[in-house]
Amino acid sequence: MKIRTLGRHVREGVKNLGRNGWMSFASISAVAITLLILGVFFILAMNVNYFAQSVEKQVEIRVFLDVLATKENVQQVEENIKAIPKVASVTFIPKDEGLKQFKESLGEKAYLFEGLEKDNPLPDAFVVKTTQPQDTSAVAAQIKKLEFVNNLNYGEGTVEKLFAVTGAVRNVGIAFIIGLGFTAMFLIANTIKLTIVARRREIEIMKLVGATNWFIRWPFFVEGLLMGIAGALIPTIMLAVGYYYLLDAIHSSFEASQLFKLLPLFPLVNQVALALLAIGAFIGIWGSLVSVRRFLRV
Amino acid sequence: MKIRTLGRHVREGVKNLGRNGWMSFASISAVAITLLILGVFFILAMNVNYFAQSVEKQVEIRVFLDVLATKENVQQVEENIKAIPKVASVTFIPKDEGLKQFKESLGEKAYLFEGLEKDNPLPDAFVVKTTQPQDTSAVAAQIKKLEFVNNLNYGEGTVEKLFAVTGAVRNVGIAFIIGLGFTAMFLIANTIKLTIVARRREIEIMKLVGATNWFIRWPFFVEGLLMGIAGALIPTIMLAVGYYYLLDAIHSSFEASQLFKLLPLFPLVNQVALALLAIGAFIGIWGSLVSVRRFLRV
Amino acid sequence: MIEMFDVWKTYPNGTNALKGVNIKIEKGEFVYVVGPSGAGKSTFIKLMYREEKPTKGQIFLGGFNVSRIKERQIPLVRRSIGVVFQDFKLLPTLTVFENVAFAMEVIEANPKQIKPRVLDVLGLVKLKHKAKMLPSELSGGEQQRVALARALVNNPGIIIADEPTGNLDPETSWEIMKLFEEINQRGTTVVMATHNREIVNTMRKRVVAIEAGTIARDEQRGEYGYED
Amino acid sequence: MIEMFDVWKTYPNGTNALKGVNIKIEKGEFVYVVGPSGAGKSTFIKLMYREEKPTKGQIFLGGFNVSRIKERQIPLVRRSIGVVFQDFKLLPTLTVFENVAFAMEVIEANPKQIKPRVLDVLGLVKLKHKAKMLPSELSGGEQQRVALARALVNNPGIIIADEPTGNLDPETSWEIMKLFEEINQRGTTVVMATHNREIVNTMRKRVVAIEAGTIARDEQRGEYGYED
Ligand SMILES: Nc1ncnc2c1ncn2[C@@H]1O[C@H](COP(=O)(O)OP(=O)(O)OP(=O)(O)O)[C@@H](O)[C@H]1O
Ligand SMILES: Nc1ncnc2c1ncn2[C@@H]1O[C@H](COP(=O)(O)OP(=O)(O)OP(=O)(O)O)[C@@H](O)[C@H]1O
Ligand SMILES: [Mg+2]
Ligand SMILES: [Mg+2]
Repeated sequence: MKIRTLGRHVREGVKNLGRNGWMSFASISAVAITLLILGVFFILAMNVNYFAQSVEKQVEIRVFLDVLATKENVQQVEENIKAIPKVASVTFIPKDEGLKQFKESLGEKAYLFEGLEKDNPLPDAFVVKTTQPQDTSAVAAQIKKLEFVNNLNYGEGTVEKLFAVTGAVRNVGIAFIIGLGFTAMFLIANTIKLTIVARRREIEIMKLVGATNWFIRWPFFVEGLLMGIAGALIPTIMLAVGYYYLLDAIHSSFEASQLFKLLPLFPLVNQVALALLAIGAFIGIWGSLVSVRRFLRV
Repeated sequence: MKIRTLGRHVREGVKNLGRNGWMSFASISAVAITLLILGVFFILAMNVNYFAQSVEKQVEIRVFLDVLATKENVQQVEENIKAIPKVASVTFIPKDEGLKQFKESLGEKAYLFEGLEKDNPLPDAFVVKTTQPQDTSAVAAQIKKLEFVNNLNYGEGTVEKLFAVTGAVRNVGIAFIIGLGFTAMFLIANTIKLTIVARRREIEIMKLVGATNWFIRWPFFVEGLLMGIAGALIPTIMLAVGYYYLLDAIHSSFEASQLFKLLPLFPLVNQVALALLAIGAFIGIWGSLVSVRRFLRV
Repeated sequence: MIEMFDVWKTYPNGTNALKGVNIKIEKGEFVYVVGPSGAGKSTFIKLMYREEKPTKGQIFLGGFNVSRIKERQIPLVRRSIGVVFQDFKLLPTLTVFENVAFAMEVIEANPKQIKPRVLDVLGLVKLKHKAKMLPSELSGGEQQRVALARALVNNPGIIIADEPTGNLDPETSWEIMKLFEEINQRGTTVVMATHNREIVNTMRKRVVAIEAGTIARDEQRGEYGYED
Repeated sequence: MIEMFDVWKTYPNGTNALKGVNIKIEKGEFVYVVGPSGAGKSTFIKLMYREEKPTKGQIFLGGFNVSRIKERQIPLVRRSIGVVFQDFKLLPTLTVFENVAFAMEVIEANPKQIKPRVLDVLGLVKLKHKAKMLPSELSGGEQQRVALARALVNNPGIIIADEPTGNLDPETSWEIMKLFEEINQRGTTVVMATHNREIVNTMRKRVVAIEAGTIARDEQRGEYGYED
């Protein structure tokens, strides 16, 4: 193919969008709507994942020390804990601080334990965080073996449940996004096919006039690419603007901003834009080429 | 129109599905895929709502009585509480039972309060449930005013947050379902339009041969209806079978069945079937009629 | 039967296809419409069955004022006319039989009468053996004859044919012309655009010559004219 | 130039369109293909540019064995032929100019030469003034002339025309025929299916008569035949 022919194909692809105006419009809007749905769920899934992560990050191990442990012993324990792989941070909680925190956690019921300060039953403690929340129980088992560690608490049972739930939510989310991605692809390819079937006669005529398969394919390729990109740009812009205003609305209300911690605009919007444009362009091209092929056997 | 002509139109509509075989197939599968997505999210939303409800149902008011209250006083308080509108149930918790429950709620930390049984600091209490979880704080305020009620606890602050979250989740779910419903409608109508645009020449010819608008519309009406119904039946069956196996899988694993409490197969499947068939049939008809209209002006 | 008063037709793209046409065609007449390519013959014909609307002027056909008619009444006009279109206009997904039967279904004819009548007419155009084929499986001339059969099937009072022999060999053309003559003898008005000099000069009828959008000649028992 | 050896064509629906055709057409010949409607003329022609594949037999055209050719080479065969299709086959979304230019773009002609050449050819068929219109805005005869212009534009070595004057008035038909004659005189092979007795009998050339799928007659400087 000569270079100038490539130019002709690009021009022709662009013109065809106009020549089949109504069809192009129908196709592009179908692509846009489909990708909009995909984008919304992509953003939703990313935020659910973010939320699950932030919940998981709250998991910590509370290590209660022997009441008889001396200052040196305590330091020794701290170093021992730090030496365990996958431990991210170790914070010392003196027993007075521990009681305060405990009463805070009881909320209104705290008054029931008013007199406890005089004879604090709590020992000194460490709060340990792991690099990966999922490592918690493994690390806890190792800490338990250390000297001067009397007891520890990381919500055994509850934490495993939590990870089961967040893991399941994540898997369901991924399954949904993949499923949606495929159905979106199917719907887009299907729409493009329908517009091309309506032009089967034209493809046949072109072949009868002596056009090679590639000569026919190229403008459809360009057309499909443009439809895909146009159909992806619309929802990308809508999602970016919509998400911006959503964040804005949430941040402007103190209550809502406490309840819903959402991902910031960037890089989320970039990721969405990339995903949608890639899918749009790919399916636009693929859909046209595959459908054209059916009618090239003339 | 004569009755026998109606028969002709129905026959013709059915035949047209075959005559435009490939197009019908493309249309029906697009309808099916779109409604499948809608159905999946419908089921998801119903289950999320169900989960939110079950969490909300756990909200209860714990009413602590004055330590000095006599048996008669206690009975009096119970009757007074029962007299408050929107109270669903009142359960008496003697102080020993109360301490047991409290220690259970502490889990591993319970050992810190070993000696407490000897000198139980807890008073007798009532657990009050309201008919609507959202009424909790209003009811609580009324109970607080009663005689011999020393204090009460229903997670003030937390409960309001919970309702804000479940409310938000519910609203987002409804918004999603409505949004998805409309986009599904748009996509289906769009696909049907594309198949009909490909037949615009035929519609023009029919008009030139002397057919009235309704004579042309009827077979399209039947065709649209059949496409819509066929396109709705496929996802309905897929969802029913899929959900059945999902429930089965969850019930067969003890862990999963503890974590995920899903709605039973019925009446959920019936609701989904009804919704999808209604949408499919309605949009099938509407999509064809609207698209045909564009080409009737000949 | 058919009357036009100062009829003008300008297409949306600006082409002036007809410029002030006046004509009166009586019931039972047989009229050839002749003229060079692009003169306006098809436009003249399309105005009668309201495929096109005149830009100016009045057209009467049967009892209808075709130029002022209500949308709802257009099908009634079209049913009173049998049209053979220049480009056939067969329904591509229907068989030959179904295409012809369609014209009868449109007027809600008794279903029992449809089958024998359609086969009858297909016999007249010698296509009974192709009844079950699709238009795409026919030769050009065969398609043209199906279009003719469809125009005849309802025994309309007026037959309008746009070059009904353009794709036919002379022998078949003559058979078709004899068919037209026969139908005309039974009282049907026939308006036929044609380029076939042989037919026009042999089977003498009224000749309306259209040139550049105006009626240049209108003769009873006329000739094709335009000798080279 | 074109040779067929025992060529049979049975369509998928069972129609036997050609039954053992043998023919040899030399370079620079002018051949009329005549015969009744449905005889197999279009099929005969479609086999040459490979719109249809023969069921049996060999076809040679230029240097190609058209009946055994590879998929990839079909465009090459078609480019060496200019075809006027019986149903025109114009691209509906392209203007007259673009339709004709398309045939030149296909062979990747120099873009600078396309415009003057297309306007030239449109001039030959007297349609320069309709260059910017869509096929749907043309009369039947005008569409046919666009199809002709497209077939001529690349100066192919062979012109195959399926009833190129079917929708044209006698005068325009004669102009077109003179064009064919001229092109033929310059060495182009012309194969033309036609129903036009006047033309065949006046402009005497080789006549191949096809009847019911076989060559019934093959005469140099022949007549149309089939007197009625
Ligand atoms: N739909 C249309 N839009 C614009 N112009 C048109 C349209 N149809 C026809 N014309 C133009 O109107 C003029 C008359 O066309 P018409 O089809 O009536 O010619 P005709 O006499 O039937 O020719 P032919 O013998 O070639 O069929 C021509 O110049 C043609 O180009
Ligand atoms: N695609 C097809 N499928 C099946 N049968 C066909 C097809 N095309 C043509 N035929 C049949 O083959 C026979 C020859 O057709 P062909 O088109 O070659 O005739 P023709 O000589 O060109 O006739 P005409 O003068 O009417 O154009 C006819 O009986 C026709 O019905
Ligand atoms: Mg015409
Ligand atoms: Mg033919």
